[in-house]
Amino acid sequence: MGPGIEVGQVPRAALPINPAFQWSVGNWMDHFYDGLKEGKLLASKCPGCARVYLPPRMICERCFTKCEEWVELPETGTVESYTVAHVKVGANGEFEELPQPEVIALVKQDGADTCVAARLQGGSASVGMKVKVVIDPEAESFVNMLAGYRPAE
Amino acid sequence: MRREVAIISYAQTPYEADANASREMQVLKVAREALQAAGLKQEDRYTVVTANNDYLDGRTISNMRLVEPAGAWMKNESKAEMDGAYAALYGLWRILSGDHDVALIIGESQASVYARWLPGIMMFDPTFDRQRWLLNEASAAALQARAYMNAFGISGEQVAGVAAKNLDNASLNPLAHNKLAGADAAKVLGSRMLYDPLTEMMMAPYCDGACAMVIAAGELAEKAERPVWIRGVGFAHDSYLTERTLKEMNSLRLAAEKAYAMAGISDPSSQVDLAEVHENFAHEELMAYEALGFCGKGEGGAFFDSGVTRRDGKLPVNVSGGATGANVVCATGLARIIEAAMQIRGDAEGRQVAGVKTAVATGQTGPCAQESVVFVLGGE
Amino acid sequence: MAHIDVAVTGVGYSKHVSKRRDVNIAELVWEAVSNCYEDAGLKPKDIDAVVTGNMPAFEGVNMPELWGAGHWGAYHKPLIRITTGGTTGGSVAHAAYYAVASGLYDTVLAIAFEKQSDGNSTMGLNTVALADAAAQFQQGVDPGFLASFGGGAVGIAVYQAASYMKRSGCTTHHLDKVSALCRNNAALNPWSHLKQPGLTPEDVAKTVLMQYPIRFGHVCPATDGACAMILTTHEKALKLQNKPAYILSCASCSDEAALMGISGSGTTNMDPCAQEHCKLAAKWAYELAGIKDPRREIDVAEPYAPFAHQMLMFYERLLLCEEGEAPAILDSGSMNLDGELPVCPSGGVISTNAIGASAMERITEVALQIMGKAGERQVKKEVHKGVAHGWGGAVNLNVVAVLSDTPRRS
Amino acid sequence: MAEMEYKKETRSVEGSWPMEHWSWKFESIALISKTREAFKEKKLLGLKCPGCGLVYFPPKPYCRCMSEPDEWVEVKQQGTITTYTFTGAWAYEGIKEEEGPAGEPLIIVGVNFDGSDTLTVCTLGEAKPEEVFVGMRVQLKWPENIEGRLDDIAHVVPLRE
Repeated sequence: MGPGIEVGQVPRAALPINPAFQWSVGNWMDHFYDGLKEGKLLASKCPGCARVYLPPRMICERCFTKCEEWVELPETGTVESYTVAHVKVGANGEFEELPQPEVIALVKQDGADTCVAARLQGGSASVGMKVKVVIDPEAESFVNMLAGYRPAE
Repeated sequence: MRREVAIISYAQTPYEADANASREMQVLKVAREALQAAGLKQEDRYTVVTANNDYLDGRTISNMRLVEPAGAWMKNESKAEMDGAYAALYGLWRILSGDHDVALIIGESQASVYARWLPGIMMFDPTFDRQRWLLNEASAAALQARAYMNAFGISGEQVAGVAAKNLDNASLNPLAHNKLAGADAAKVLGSRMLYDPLTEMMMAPYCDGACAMVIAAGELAEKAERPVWIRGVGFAHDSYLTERTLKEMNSLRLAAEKAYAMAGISDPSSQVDLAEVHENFAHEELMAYEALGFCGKGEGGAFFDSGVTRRDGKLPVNVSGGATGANVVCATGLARIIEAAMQIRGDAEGRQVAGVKTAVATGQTGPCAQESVVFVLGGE
Repeated sequence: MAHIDVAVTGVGYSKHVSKRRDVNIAELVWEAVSNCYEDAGLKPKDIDAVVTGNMPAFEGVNMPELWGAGHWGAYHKPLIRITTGGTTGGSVAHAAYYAVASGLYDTVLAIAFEKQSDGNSTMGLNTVALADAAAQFQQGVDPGFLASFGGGAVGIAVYQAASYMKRSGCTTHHLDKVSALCRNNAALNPWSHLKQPGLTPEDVAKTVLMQYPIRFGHVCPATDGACAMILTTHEKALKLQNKPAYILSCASCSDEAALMGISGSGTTNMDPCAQEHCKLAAKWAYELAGIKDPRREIDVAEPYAPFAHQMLMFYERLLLCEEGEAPAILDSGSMNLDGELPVCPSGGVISTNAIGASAMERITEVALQIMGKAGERQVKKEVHKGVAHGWGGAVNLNVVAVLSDTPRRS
Repeated sequence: MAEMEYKKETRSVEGSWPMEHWSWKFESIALISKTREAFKEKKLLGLKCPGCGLVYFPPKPYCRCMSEPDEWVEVKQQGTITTYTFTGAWAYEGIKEEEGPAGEPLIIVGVNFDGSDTLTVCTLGEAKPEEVFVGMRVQLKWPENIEGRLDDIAHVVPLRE
């Protein structure tokens, strides 16, 4: 500011307004959720390059082809990577300490070419370990029907 | 390139956790300073490209309220909603087209205004990942760090060493805010564990700030003192986080290949004198060494251990402190370009490296460098 | 240095309707991109770079290309995202033009979209001003009062319309006529949203008055839709198209935000219908395009007019006539599909508004007119040159592109 | 494998942009505070730009010429209407009251106060909608109790010279 005008600490303003959204998931994801409801893991498959997408995608990113084939995947998969989370992001966008650390894993389901990010139960993890999917058709929110993974052994 | 385009001036605010200024006043300051240093006035003819993000700024059409501070009143202006290095890329296109000769490039955001990790969560697939609240920029980076470290036997000490190097480098940069002279790997490893293997000190904390740069061709570039020429550019997009390999930075590799081809660089490790790399998390710098061709695939850790990338090494990386020293989303990559240009010009004062002729600067957008842009800069 | 001529070699639209609840954002955009590839006879492997953009607050997804671009043939490609509000689609196309004109990329895909049904359009628009409103409340402005200042659902456009009418002699009957003209044109456009064949000005005059002088029939719908176009060099275009359309020039111009200055400050943008910056953008674009007399040289115009008065106002601000002449030109029938200078043959934004895509659709529609591929909405006269416009911000951003059937002579 | 049955409406998921956690910074709040204080003495204080001489009322921390306005100047309480609209519902042209919900007509005008170079939004009283025009001269009407609020200056009436 110019001479004679002291702003001091720059003032702030806020508003308690949170714009809401409702995203249609599309038919591919809808079919995926239908499958989970029946305890099945449904993935979409590219008819061109045979790439298998889980979660399913309508279009193969590599071939630009519609993935109109569906495959049911086995319950087993492999941990591609993981992190032990000591915090989570709270509603206000800051880290909050978790009471108990939890494992977030990237799991490649057997037969799939993409990964799912999910909680891994059991405390310990390693890259390459075999895991089994945990499906909860009764989950409160359908997005959590794929509840997570547990060690295969 | 069809035209020789040079960086002729730049300006940066100090980078701070909570600046005592609005983004508008920060942008005004750097835009004015950069124009003045280029010998330009608001009424002169130039084009403006800003980089900002509606979710960070908390305003739809965030460039709309920046018109006057950005020197864009009655100007041909546009906005890249990515890192500022992309705004520089777009400004470069505008000049290369021949329709414009001068471009003012600006990047800004204020972490003290937005809810730190929420805009990042809002990037993820709304039909699945975002609903599950497990992925954010930090947890995604930790997944990437583990995948990379596990694949190539990279140690936690090596990752921590990068953070320590950058924190120490930042101590020589008066504009940086996250700094620690004499930092070492043990201290970094001993800091608060957030998402294992990433500790708090391995993360480049988001902060407030703005930076601006004037690029020009033709008369203004020719008569400029110590112009820094843009020799090559490249940019690339990679797949969604869960659909790509996290062991390497494809977007950066593809971007670098294109930029090197333009700049006539076939052996980066010997032809590049200095690099400023946009590393949001310490392991990303090791991955960037590989993607930028400074060393072979999986050799990032050993390459770091050799000391080549320290500020007294043969190919110093992030002498400024990098993003670790100051991480302003939408400005961090642009600041890397500015820092690299300062080194070529000999403007880097206490952190000046001797004999920098060719430098590389990178910018990234999206989780785990999903999108990258590379600039190769050269002196006279 | 020779100018690199930039040609439009393909365009594509998704369906444009008020609610697409069968697809997600990425899938909706795919429809437009897929149609665009088909129109151009190209595949993703032929694309050197991608430019995309939308207005993210309407969909609630930050940088949607991170998740969506895999659906758009952008795998491992250079991709840049441009967003500038209502002008976004135009700004995206302009960036694609510069990418080709820079000599760095031969063939560039430009994508713009909005899926408004995933959010709330009114709230999406409000997010433009919430920061400023927060500051104003803090300084003692009654919220209800502020809402009425903003013009409610129709925003600053009501002030602009009233001012324009005052300055030009435009009457509400002209507004009704504009709506009828556009909605009848839209009925001929398979991609348009609101099709009202046979709509008369008298029908429009019977719709609800929202806020003086704007009636419901004068306002655009909220649309889910996407648009894509492929730009390439003159040489490559000639291999793909008998008659490509060239983008001769692009220009944008920014004024100070109007009506509410920052947090309640005054603003020097005093008359929202003045749009001096639109005139400047048009002047720059015509200069680059080598157009000396736009009134004689422009054959078709697609001004960005989500509100009826804007078709006339921007006709003037695009320097297609003197200020105040547009209402009489409308009356003369010159703006009709079979007129001397047809305006909004597509049906315009007032019939279809997928916000982020709208300014790009002005460009694709002019391109289609030049290529002679506009189907039933093809204007009767021969089209050599056209002007496409975009508008947004707080009435303070304008983008202008000039298209032609022959490359720039430089 | 069950074939996918194409649905016209699929599941929806919900989310929000929690803007309540955003907190914006405004130098203008500090500037306008000074102007609001002066309302209590029935004075309008604008801020003049040293670069181009434009006067901003209410004040603004930066100018379109990229200078920072820094000189307080008094702005007149008379001004000119630059743009207008009406809320409530009236027909246009004759501006009849027959349409839409009833209610007191609210005439909203953009005013350029003499001695300033900016537009301020106010309501116009003591006038009928059909009497308003661009270029109409108006006079600020202070509220009975001036509290130093920004909307103390929200009302104008036709200037009877």
